[in-house]
Amino acid sequence: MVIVQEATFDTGTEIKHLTDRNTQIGAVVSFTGLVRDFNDGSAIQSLTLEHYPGMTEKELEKIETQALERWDLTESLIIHRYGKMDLGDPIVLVITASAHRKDAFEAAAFLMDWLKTKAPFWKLEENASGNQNWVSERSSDIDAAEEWE
Amino acid sequence: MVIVQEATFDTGTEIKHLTDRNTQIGAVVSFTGLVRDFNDGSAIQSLTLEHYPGMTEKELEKIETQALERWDLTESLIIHRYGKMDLGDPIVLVITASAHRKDAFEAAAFLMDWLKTKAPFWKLEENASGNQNWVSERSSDIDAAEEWE
Amino acid sequence: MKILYFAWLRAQLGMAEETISLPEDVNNLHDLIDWLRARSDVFYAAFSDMDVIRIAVDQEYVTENVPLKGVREIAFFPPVTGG
Amino acid sequence: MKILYFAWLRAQLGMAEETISLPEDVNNLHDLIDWLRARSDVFYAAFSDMDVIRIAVDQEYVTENVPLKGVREIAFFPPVTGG
Repeated sequence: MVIVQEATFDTGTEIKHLTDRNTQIGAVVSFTGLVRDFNDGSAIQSLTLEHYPGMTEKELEKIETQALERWDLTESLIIHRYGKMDLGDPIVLVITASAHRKDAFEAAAFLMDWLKTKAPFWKLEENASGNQNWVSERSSDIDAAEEWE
Repeated sequence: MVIVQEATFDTGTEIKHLTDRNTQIGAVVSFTGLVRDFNDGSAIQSLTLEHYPGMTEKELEKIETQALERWDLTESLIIHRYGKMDLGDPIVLVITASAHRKDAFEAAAFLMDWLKTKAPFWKLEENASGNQNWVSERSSDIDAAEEWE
Repeated sequence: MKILYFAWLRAQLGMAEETISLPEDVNNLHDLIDWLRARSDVFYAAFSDMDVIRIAVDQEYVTENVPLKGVREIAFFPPVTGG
Repeated sequence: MKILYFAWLRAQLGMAEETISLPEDVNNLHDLIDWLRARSDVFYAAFSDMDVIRIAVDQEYVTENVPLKGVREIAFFPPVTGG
């Protein structure tokens, strides 16, 4: 399932909803991305996520479909937020559940790597002085995504 | 931190405790292992985990120390239960938190792979007819652990 | 046809979205980019380095030149940085 | 010296733990295993295939033969299956 929302989310609640009472699941992996206070060395006060409504959901669904084709997953969930967020707030959540841990781990890493380079979101950082900075693409993200090709 | 306990745990609560208000963390990965109803094809009713008190904690701490040396982690937690568990119950939890997702993902997968082959726990399965079966070592677990050597 | 701009491209152009009627001689994506560049210095500057611009036609990424006949929506944006 | 048995080894031997005084001619791990085997048919059978038995001396894995002088605790158990 793919959810794009402005509201925050709670990782533990989402894990519980996705996996509760499903006794086929042996392994659950979650990835939570949080707003942290330094990116490329400068102190951050808040982060705003812009996105492309419509295309965002389509891209995330394509990425999830890829994961479901490549790994044996019982459940999967992607939540990505947009709008303004404070330090420590969750931005993105990926959960994968499988009978086996290898599938759950690999699919979660894959979902994050592809999401980072394909889902149309853009980060605008604001520091304590009110300066704004559009975050640049990272070559390490491109490399990570290409490893799954 | 390493915890060996008989009581159950809640993944979401543990993630929150470990990461709340730490704004250096950009990525949190959790792995939860659950009692699932089929292992090697036979229906399971309950699972009992036996362990080696004293050595268990030492081995888990060695494994965690390895992870902290090899990856840049802000936090890490291993919880492993012993005793009798029902279907769907959590058995093991690994949480890793880092500035970067690659460290968090790799360290979590490493912790699980090493724990599977080094921590002195043994699984006894019981099926609906009351038959008991000591779970066998899996060659795929040995292979996974060796990949990190 | 609707054109969308995101992130610094939106900020630089001062525009998130516009609806245009394609001129007769604008048949494909490359024609459109040339036509946008010719509009003003601001557009010329924004579209000067196409290496830092990604393009979606009807919400699908395109990297090649494509005909615009029947297209409803084109989006121009920087490389994505979510997650 | 304390000897511990776990999992199917414990179940098969009907014993989780025992304290023994090492006989004079038992100096190392291999001597101890031979001595245990000689105790009874049950012990002989349990220690027949050492490929399926792991050994910890004072709570550290050992795979080689080691002297037993000063050792307080030895554990025999099957390959681990936790996680």
